[in-house]
Amino acid sequence: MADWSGYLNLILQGALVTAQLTVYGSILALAAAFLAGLGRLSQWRAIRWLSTIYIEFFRGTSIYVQLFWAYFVLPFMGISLSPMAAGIMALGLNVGAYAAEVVRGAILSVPRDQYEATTALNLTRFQRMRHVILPQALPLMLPTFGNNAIELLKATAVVSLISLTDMTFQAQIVRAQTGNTLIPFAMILILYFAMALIISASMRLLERRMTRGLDGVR
Amino acid sequence: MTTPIIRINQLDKSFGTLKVLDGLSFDVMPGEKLALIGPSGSGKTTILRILMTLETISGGHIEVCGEQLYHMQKGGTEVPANEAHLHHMRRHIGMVFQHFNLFPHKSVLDNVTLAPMLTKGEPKAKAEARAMELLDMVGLADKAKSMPSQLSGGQKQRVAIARALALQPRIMLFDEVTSALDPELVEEVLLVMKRLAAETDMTMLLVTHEMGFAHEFADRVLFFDKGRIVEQGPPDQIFRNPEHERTQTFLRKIIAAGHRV
Amino acid sequence: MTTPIIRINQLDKSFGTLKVLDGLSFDVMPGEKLALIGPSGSGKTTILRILMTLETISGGHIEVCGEQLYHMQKGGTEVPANEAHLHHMRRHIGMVFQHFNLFPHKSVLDNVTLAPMLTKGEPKAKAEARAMELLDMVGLADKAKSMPSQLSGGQKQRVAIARALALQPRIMLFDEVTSALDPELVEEVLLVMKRLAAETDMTMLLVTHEMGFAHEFADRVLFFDKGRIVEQGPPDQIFRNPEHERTQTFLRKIIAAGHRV
Amino acid sequence: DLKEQGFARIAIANEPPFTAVAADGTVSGAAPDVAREIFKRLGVPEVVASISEYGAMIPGLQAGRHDAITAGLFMKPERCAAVAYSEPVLCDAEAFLLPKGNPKGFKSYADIAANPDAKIGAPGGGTEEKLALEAGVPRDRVIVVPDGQSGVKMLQDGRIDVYSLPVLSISDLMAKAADPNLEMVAPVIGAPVYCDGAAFRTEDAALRDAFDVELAKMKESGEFAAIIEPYGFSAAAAISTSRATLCGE
Amino acid sequence: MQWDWTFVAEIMPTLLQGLKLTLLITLLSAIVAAALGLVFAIARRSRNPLVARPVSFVIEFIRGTPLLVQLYFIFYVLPDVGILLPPLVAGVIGMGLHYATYTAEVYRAGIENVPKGQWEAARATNLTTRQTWVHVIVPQAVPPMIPALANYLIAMFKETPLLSAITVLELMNQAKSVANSSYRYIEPMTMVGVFFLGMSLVSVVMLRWLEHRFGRLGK
Ligand SMILES: Nc1ncnc2c1ncn2[C@@H]1O[C@H](COP(=O)(O)OP(=O)(O)OP(=O)(O)O)[C@@H](O)[C@H]1O
Ligand SMILES: Nc1ncnc2c1ncn2[C@@H]1O[C@H](COP(=O)(O)OP(=O)(O)OP(=O)(O)O)[C@@H](O)[C@H]1O
Ligand SMILES: [Mg+2]
Ligand SMILES: [Mg+2]
Repeated sequence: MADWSGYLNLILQGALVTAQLTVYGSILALAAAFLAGLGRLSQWRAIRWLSTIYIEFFRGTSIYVQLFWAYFVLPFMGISLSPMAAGIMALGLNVGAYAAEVVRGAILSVPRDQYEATTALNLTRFQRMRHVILPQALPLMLPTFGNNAIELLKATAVVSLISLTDMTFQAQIVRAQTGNTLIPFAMILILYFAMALIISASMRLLERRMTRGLDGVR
Repeated sequence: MTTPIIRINQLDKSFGTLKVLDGLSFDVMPGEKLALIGPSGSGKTTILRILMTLETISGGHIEVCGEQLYHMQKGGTEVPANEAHLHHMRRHIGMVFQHFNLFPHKSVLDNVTLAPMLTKGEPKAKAEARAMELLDMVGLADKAKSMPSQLSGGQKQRVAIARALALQPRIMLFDEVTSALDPELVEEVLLVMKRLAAETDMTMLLVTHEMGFAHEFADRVLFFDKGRIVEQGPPDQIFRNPEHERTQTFLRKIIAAGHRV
Repeated sequence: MTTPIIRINQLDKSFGTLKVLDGLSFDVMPGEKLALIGPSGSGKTTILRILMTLETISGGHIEVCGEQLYHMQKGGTEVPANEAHLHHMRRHIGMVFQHFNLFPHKSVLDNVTLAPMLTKGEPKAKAEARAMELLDMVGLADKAKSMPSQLSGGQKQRVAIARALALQPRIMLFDEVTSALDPELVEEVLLVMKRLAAETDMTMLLVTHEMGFAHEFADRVLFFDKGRIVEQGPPDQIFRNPEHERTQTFLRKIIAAGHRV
Repeated sequence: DLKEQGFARIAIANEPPFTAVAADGTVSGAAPDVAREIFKRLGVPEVVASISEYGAMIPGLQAGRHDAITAGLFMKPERCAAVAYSEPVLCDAEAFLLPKGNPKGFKSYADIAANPDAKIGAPGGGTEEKLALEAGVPRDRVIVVPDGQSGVKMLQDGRIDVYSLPVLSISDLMAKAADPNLEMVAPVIGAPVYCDGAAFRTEDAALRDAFDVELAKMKESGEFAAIIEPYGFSAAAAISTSRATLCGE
Repeated sequence: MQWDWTFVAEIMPTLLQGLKLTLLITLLSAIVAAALGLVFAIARRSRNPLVARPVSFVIEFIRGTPLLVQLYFIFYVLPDVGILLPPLVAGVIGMGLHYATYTAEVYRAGIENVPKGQWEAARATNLTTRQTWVHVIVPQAVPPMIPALANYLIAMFKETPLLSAITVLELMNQAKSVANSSYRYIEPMTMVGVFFLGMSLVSVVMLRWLEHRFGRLGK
């Protein structure tokens, strides 16, 4: 019979890769989201356009196609990324494009009243953003950011298609080596779910900390 | 004779095709307390918002403290004011809103000190000392550390007044500052405003539906309808002896609805 | 002697740890017009909502039209009412809300006919004929085809009254039905309610901050504070000669805020 | 430059016994073992194997993702044009995996084409897919199966009637499935015996030539047979043919 | 490697074939997701904890795990318990179920956006729970959410490539198959990207129209 402890260990190694992809991808996504989200609200048209093009391109094409491009086509342009880097880039930029809209939406949903109050108090645009709007918009973004991070986690399963040894890929190998389908797939389902729970729990924690004493904002 | 602190001259304002202010002209003297009354939609809020530069204007001129508000000189010709000019002019003006618009993520004290520290670069200690004085004046010194969500409506509105005063504007605008409050809480805000009116020589413009308060508070009452001034004069004249028919019906309805004038 | 149509006995209501109604007891006679007044947070709305079964109760008993409201008999013992029992009891009661709560996706006429058609299975023609009568009574027959969004606040509230009447309840509850209206629009709604009070023998419970109106409208006034009845009696007594100190301060503040009593 | 790098990146498939991944994650199997040994002799101490789909191997090689493919990617004239093959390494015939007793009597790809209800499963971009299509099986009856286990499962579930892979792959799958209701038909009639070779970028012909030299030495010394025969492959088959024949040069 | 236009022309019919299948699957999955999502949303609000709890858990579990793995499960594991679904059906069920957990959230937002006063008015006019849902809540909750729902339609379209794992020859799989037999990746993959981008540009126009027609999300 197959050496199950060894194979399960293999899946755990894959889980580590999945976790790495999720963490680094999320960091890239967060940076991209704030750049592009604030960019779309910029007073300079060129920046608005650039942000819009980035967002629409990455939301418009499938994460799938983006991965294949990053992995198979970019090398022809002289950019050869390691599978890990290609995976992080495609996942981060893809999810970042969605999260950019979250940033923009949260900023726009701070009531107009608050903008008017800052005008009446004669704050500059930058002061308004820094001291009044962002502190109120951030707690609004967090729940959706949590969802975005879970989306990213799930999308990492797709990188098995560019032969990055993540959890799903390892499960496929274990399946090929042992001939058993149920055990490896059930195991990774549980692992994915556990990771998703960790993400949403930490987001809730963060949200609670940020909105402390802020009940009744809306 | 002193010169007016606000001069409004042939002011037009349209929203799309809707003409909200129509060739409006009036002056306000330094220290004057003005009440703006009139039916819903007559443009009272719009005038205050224009003075606070929260809107743009469609035509006409406004002069505040001797300078154009929405225009400036550039190479000898008059051009629309840019953000820097508006920023410069807004020093003179403060506003209190119907829904308070406090910053919900900042404590009461921080609400009051934020603008002086950011716009005037006041050191924290000085801004806080002054804020405490103001909070004391509105009777809320003990709430300095509270968050706005922990206050009642009347308390929030008093904080909003303190916040606007912290910048020491020469002109204060009040837009229906009590109409979002429970009736029992109205009094505490009106008390603060009466004291303010009596103790300072600030110029004040007040929009209200509280006719009794307008009567006590104002030196002069302007009655608006459809973006124009229908009638103006001292409160006794407007409330006891309105000349114009529109003013008479308006006051009659308000009284029928249970308000004292 | 007739029996009360509503009997409230030792009613308790808490939200979490906050005790909102505290051993409250009072009866209402058929046809009686009752005004509930008192400071904000004293529990006036909560009573109406409990009578409308929009809340649950924490203790005590309520009897409406001779039957228990929140309890029923099952196998000889008293058990909490189930949804079917509540549905059965709600036939007797109608409520008009502060913010109208019209169904925005239905025309004025459909707002009024929806419940009779669904809950009583009335045929469309009959329900519409009756709805038109009611709309005529509130002066809005010409608006039957309008959508709620096309109406003014006063008109919306009158539709809401017609909608509640369409089910022909024996008891009507009104919760601050004018406080969300522009002062100019208050009168039209009060007029409708005065006619209603005069023309029908419906039992009415009214929560209001319009002391002048409460005075004219009510047979009896209950003054609430902190979930208890502090004082009750005919309007002349309560408004002109309040016994209790809490009532006196409350009325003084309301008057100071510019309201007529 | 591979020497400087210290390792060679090879593409392998997830298909025992061409490749095997042990429980501790180490890659073995006939193809990687041969490649590892030869690269060592060429002064490249290590190989880094990455598992890839068959269809993605040649594009990956061309995109510089791999330095060589050692995966049981059989030599065929079109492929020979796209990459530079070494001399043959692993040879195998084609086989069918089908239900016990071969109820529909499939012996060749043409038999499948002739039965209008029959569905054949094959790996995407693999030789078997091509053979089936060439034998006249319509596209919608050639099911692209992602991997061997999926193929066995689909056959067991009756989604396909026959699953085609090289003989050794099928026997490995059968051993793991341990399902008495399955049977292998091998070799498939009319299907040629194929051999793979290590595949290099066409620009890297020099590397390929060096690889060939070492491969020939190993074949002669018997070390070659010692590596591949435990996996079930025949060294004689590889030695008896040549690239020139297989590529139709 | 050079871009080859004649090759593009040659593979176009195959790719269009795949596109057709992709659109069909998207549409069918969308119908499943839209209907099932509403059921989820309402069931989750049920006052009966024996309904609400398990439904919540199922929703959370499906949302927290990758569609790819779920598809493997439906296609390769379910037959062991006697449920054998054709690839297309398995794909539609997998995608529909997965996205129903998203549309359930959208519906939930829509339902929560219906002011509390509407529930109370329905009670005050003595409507039953069912009548309240049918005549008052759903008609107000769903239309404002149509743009958000349409967004998921587009997302679904972009996730169809996953179905290659369960042998559905949709657009991406067709492109890979073309690439496999010709050893050219750039043209088919780029064309797939162009198709996706084209569809998403079309859908941006469609969304603008929907937003204009039904109002913005949550407003
Ligand atoms: N941003 C806007 N866009 C379009 N129309 C507007 C806008 N702001 C105000 N209006 C319209 O301008 C008119 C005047 O509004 P304004 O708020 O000044 O009236 P008001 O006198 O303050 O009334 P109220 O007593 O109800 O506050 C109204 O008809 C109003 O609908
Ligand atoms: N759903 C709820 N959850 C928690 N507390 C509540 C809830 N509804 C009401 N309360 C509290 O119950 C108390 C009584 O509220 P109620 O609305 O009955 O007062 P009211 O007399 O109608 O006041 P108002 O004049 O402001 O309408 C208040 O302190 C209120 O904060
Ligand atoms: Mg106004
Ligand atoms: Mg109330």
